[in-house]
Amino acid sequence: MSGTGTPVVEATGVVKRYGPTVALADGSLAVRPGEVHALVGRNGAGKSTLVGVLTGLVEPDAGEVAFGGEPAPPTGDRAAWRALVACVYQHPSVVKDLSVAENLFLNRQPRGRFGLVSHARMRREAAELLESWSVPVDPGLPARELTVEQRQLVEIAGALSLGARFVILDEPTAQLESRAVQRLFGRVRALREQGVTFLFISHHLPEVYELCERVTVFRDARHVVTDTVAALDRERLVAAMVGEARGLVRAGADRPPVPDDAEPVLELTGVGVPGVVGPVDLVVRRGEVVGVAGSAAGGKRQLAEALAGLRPRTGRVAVAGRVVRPGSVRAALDAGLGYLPGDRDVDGFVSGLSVAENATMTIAHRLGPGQLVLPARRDAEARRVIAELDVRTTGPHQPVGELSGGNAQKVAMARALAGDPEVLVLVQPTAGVDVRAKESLLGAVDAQTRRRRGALLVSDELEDLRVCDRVVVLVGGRVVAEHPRGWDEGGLVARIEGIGEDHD
Amino acid sequence: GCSKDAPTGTPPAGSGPGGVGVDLPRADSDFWNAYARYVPEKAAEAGVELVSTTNSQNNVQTLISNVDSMVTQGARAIVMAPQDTGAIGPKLDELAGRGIPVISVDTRPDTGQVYMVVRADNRAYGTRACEFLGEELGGRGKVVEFQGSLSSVNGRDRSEAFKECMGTRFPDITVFEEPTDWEGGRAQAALETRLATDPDLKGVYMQAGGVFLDPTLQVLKQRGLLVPPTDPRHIVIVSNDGIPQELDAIRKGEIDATVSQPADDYAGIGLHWARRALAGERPAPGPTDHGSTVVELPNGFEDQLPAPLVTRDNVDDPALWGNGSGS
Amino acid sequence: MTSAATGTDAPGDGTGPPGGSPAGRARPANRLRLARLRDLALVPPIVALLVYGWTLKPDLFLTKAYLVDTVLKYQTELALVVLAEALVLIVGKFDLSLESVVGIAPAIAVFLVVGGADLPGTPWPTWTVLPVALLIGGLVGLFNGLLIVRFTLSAFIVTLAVLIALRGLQLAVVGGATMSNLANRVPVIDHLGSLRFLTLPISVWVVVVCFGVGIVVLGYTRVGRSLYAVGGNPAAARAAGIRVERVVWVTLVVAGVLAAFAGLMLSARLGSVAANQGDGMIFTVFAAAVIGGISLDGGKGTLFGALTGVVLLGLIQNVLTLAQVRADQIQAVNGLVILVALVLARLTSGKAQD
Amino acid sequence: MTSAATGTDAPGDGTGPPGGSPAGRARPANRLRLARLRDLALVPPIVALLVYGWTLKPDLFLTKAYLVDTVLKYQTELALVVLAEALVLIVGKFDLSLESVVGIAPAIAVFLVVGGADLPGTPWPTWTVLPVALLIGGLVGLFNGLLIVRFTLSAFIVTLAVLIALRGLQLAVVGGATMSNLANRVPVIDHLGSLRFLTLPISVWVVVVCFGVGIVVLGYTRVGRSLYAVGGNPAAARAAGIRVERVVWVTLVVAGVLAAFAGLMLSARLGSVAANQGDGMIFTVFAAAVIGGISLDGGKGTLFGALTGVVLLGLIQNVLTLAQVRADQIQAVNGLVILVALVLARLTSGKAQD
Ligand SMILES: Nc1ncnc2c1ncn2[C@@H]1O[C@H](COP(=O)(O)OP(=O)(O)OP(=O)(O)O)[C@@H](O)[C@H]1O
Ligand SMILES: Nc1ncnc2c1ncn2[C@@H]1O[C@H](COP(=O)(O)OP(=O)(O)OP(=O)(O)O)[C@@H](O)[C@H]1O
Ligand SMILES: [Mg+2]
Ligand SMILES: [Mg+2]
Repeated sequence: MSGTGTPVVEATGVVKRYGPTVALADGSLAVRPGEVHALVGRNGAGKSTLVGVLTGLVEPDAGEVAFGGEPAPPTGDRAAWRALVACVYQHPSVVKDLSVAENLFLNRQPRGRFGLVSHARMRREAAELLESWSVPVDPGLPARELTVEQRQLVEIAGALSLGARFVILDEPTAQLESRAVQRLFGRVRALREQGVTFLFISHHLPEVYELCERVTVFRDARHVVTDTVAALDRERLVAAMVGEARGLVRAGADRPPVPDDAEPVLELTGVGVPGVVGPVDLVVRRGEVVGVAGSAAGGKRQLAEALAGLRPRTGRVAVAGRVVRPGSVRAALDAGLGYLPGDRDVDGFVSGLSVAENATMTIAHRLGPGQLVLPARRDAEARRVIAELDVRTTGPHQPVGELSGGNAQKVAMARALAGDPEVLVLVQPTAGVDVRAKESLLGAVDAQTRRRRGALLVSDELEDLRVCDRVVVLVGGRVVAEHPRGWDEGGLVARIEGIGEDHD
Repeated sequence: GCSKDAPTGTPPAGSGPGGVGVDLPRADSDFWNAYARYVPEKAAEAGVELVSTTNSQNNVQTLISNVDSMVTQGARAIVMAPQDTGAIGPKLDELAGRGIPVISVDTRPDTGQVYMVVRADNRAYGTRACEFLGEELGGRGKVVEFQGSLSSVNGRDRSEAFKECMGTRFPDITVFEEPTDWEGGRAQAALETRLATDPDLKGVYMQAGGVFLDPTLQVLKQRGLLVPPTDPRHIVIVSNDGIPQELDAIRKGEIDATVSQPADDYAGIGLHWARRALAGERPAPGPTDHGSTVVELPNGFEDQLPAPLVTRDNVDDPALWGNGSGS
Repeated sequence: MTSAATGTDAPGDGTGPPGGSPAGRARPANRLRLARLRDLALVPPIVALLVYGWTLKPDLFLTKAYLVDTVLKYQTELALVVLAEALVLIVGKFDLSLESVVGIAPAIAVFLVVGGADLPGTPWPTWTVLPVALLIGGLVGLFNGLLIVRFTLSAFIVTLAVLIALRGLQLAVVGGATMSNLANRVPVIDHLGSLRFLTLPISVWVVVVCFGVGIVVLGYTRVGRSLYAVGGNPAAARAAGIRVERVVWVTLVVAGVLAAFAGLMLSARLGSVAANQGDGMIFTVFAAAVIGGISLDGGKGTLFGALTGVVLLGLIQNVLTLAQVRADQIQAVNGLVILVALVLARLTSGKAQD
Repeated sequence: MTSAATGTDAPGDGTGPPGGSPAGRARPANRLRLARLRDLALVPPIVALLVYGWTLKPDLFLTKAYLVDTVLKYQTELALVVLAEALVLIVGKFDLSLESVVGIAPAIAVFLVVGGADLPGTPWPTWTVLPVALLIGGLVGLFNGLLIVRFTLSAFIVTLAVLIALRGLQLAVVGGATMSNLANRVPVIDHLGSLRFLTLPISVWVVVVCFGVGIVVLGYTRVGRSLYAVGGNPAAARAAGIRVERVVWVTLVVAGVLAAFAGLMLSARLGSVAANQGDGMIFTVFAAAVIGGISLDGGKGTLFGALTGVVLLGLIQNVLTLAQVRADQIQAVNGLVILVALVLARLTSGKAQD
């Protein structure tokens, strides 16, 4: 159904440097009218930079952008850009203290009498817009109170409501659960029927095959190939992204079975999070990865946060037999619990501090005698994890804020692993992470848990859950099902969506 | 519709002589604190009723609203010490229009009707300090002057008079003017710099003893310059205020002189005029019963108090307020 | 006004899809109450002060004449500068130099009019006082904007340096001597200082009008709303097509103009321009704005809240004077009362202040 | 120290759309150089001032005696308060009350020693001056921490209110009368004010030691690094097991103690405690810290940078005095020089200051 003829947007030879960094060396892309075009590439390949160029926020050092054959508007003319292209950016771009309604209509608030902004009308229109998107959010809420999912849906709804005929979605699905993803895809398809063109960026290759007609691959800041998805099977697509023919190893495919007599390393007895979860009983044994699935309202994330000591909880938690005092991160860490937060932009790292510093933040006490932290030791430790997790960085001294999303995620993972924990609690470990990085992250989880450790892996992504030895499903704060390794996708999804009372 | 601002608050009622409201200009200096202590004492002596005592903390806006508040509380005469002599004018005229006499202590308002100004001339302070220094130094040498805040009238008067006197009478004396904003620390740094660049410095005029005395002595002590007047390295120091610490320092020979600013007289004579004003008397130019002279101003009268120069010779004079029991 | 400014007002009817998640759908009524509460957080302490003042002077305190002429009239210039600072804070910046504008703008404008300057054409006609003062305020804002927006320097330090420089300049202009007796020499100043309209002083009307306009603009125009967006998340604002730099720049200029107007009003009330006019005012300005709910992080707070902050501080001063608190204790008590007001506001609104 | 600095020169804008954030795949050598540059940004203006001072007094200016006794000695208290404020700013908070601690801590401690108090046991032995002053500083920090950490009130406004209250308290304690002639009455004060060690005044040594310890602690210890983490992203710091509240609280207490020490040194130098000791100092403190590269947003800057800020301001003052700039112009020139230094620092480091 994708048309041919003049591309909706065409970028040729776009170059963008940031100081010594070349973010884009040769960014070229042509999107045909009416298609959904995928843009893939490893973390840091320059995708988001190109998005910046295509939306007029980044001025390229060289190269051209044309919309429908016409040269792009001047950088200053935001109105013209916004009429041409709508975008959901990779990083959250809501104003947290403004209401959802106002975020949806930022700088284009509906006006009423005397040309003044009509808040009533704005709320009404926002409610209609949100309803048409089935986003169950009160338009009067301040945006800071939204969950990640809600926030993203609001951003998507807002961007699409601008009426542009060309829409860019930069990793819209990275943090969405599967039903939300399906809703999004349904919406995209419907708009495509109406002739809207999409550029879709994702590290979820199955999504690319599901939704898109054509795909462009970037590697090392350059355009590598553009072709139809049919012509580029998964192997070749990955090879194009990674730059070598080696196929991907499926992490965890050959995990040995957990012996029945393996010692429990994490025991939950009657654990509850007031108002959200509980009571939950669960045991993770040494050498075992237990997945936790469930919808956003199921409480899986809150459970993980409570285990990490970030939320108050009830019940008994023991790590390797030692009872952990609730409500204290330090106690959890000291007991041997490594934690990877679910939203790296919030509490995953300190963006101004270096990779080394972030990666070793939980083990600062081991980096020197007494209270001292020896930079040499810290850097050595950091170099080790950079190599181990394949973090793409200039070195241990680069601030994490400068890393691409996926690489920042690896740093957060390094922090979780740093204390040599008995058990890992990981929330959405591969959100926004490229295919190779996902392999290395999941590979790390797999490798780290083969012998002594256990892991609790909280995720919406089936691919992540594949690594697990068993998966429990949390609905309404309770464990409703348990699937041993080799679960069948349909069954698990049915359970997650489950039983009609899934939402709230 | 529009109207011109009218006096507000209750007009003075005619019952009895009524009380006096006193506004203190600031609470952070030794001199004004001594003054504050003298006020109730002298009020009792003069037999006037104190309606209220407020403090305007060196802020003319606070002063104005304090005055409003005191009038509301029944003050029939006001004693104030407006540190901003320009800004108080309109308020004075308003008070005069309502028949409330104002005694201005220490400063002479630029405009606005006053019943009486009670002050020792700040220009005279500067001139006296200059004369003393000039004579002690024999008309030549280098002198540092610690000026107060440039936005303070009194400081400015002292600076101008000092400069004028030095320029006309002792042209061979070099004066380094150091603005200090009444901060001891800045005076110290300035003095230290001058002692380094001009080791032959012979004299210091500090415009406020309360602020500059200790810091100056500290520097001199550390540099070994705190020597008796007989020593050729001695630096002649003239201070201003007449607080007890200065008198002590004079006795010890650490400084040479100070111009005594009479805190007790400011309070006593200020309230004296307040009583006369309440009694309905009109002042007249000429000598007074307390050894001073009243002169007529365009906007009122001024009682010019003497400002004695205190040196080693008269430092033990019991008439000096700094030797009194008040502090 | 309240709901508009906080943006957290919710519709009373259930327009959302059926079965929305409870997390997202806090009950509208509650939310509404909370938003209003935050704006009205200072009302209880204000009422308490009014009652206390009334017990001190039952016959007098609660009369219009007293409240207007001894409380409000003295807060008008502060209110205007707080308005200016609130705008700057909401847009996510900082302006310390406003206190120096309060001094320098009327100083130069009056200087040009009453003579002493060597400039061609001086002394200028007296009517120029108003436009020249406002122009100077605007120019200072423009200069701040140049350094903050163009050179991307820290607003705090830029305006601190400008503050120091302008204070110095003012000393040089006024020459240490207060320019006085202006009411008789400059009619504009006389009018501004003493005219009344419907029994209220002009300056009170100026504040009412400025805050009224400010509340409408901030709450109900796109430009006004964009201040919140820029202060809250400049990147998102830019992506939404808001010209972030321009908004910041214009806000700084408007703030300068407002501060200049405040300075002129102050000079009019005092009938003079002192060498230290405005000196030390900025602490009070920040105290009023922040107590009134304006966040230093940008993007938060309402002008109405800021106004309650001004009224609260004014009342505290007045009541402490009335209560004859000793001069050397009045400041300590003042600070304590501010702390208590703060804790009260915190308890009432039930939210962390930031 | 380099590594400390490297960790802190991020653009700090990780959340905007991609266009908003600068990137780095920079070579390590470059990064290192950049980090150093940022720390050394004030060296060119400092050198310029030294050269200018030397041209004014070629025989004198660059001698050790001159630099130590007329420049550095007068910056020691400022330096200590800047150190305190830098710690607070790095941990992401704000402390205005430090300037009042500079006054109140020595005021109370001296008051208890030289008598006048009605407390049992007074006058206390003179050696108590030092511990009591430091204790008072710590208590003020503790109280600030209570309101900021426990009640989650805004640090700016809490410390502003505490500042006002303490200034008032100081007036009440000192009673307006300067406590004077201390050098002869309190040996501790005399020693602090006049002893020398290896030809340098004790106060200079105190600053050297405090900064030395501070640089080591901030750069190379767990606690020190956690200050940056807490200031940079408290949520992430908490998730990494750092006790955020405790770190903030301890920092506030340490800052109070440092400010109290600075106050005692100031009293020692002046030989007295004035009723307004410390008054107005906080502006200079912030100017020095921010010019020196400490960010008001938290998590950024080094103590070495802050120290260069102090030295720069001290040199400006001194050189202006030497150059005999006219009294009414000295302030204006001062502000201008600060602005120029700022722009220079900006150009040298090549990055937006924030
Ligand atoms: N504002 C910036 N300043 C400096 N470097 C930048 C900036 N933005 C991007 N870069 C650099 O440009 C390169 C490309 O970044 P870009 O964001 O386009 O990658 P990406 O393909 O979107 O990666 P990911 O999949 O991780 O989101 C990266 O190396 C990044 O470090
Ligand atoms: N502020 C910055 N400063 C320096 N480099 C940056 C900055 N932001 C991003 N980069 C670089 O740009 C590259 C891409 O960053 P970006 O976050 O856009 O990646 P992305 O394509 O969205 O990746 P992911 O899929 O991991 O989220 C990274 O290599 C990163 O190092
Ligand atoms: Mg990207
Ligand atoms: Mg990404």
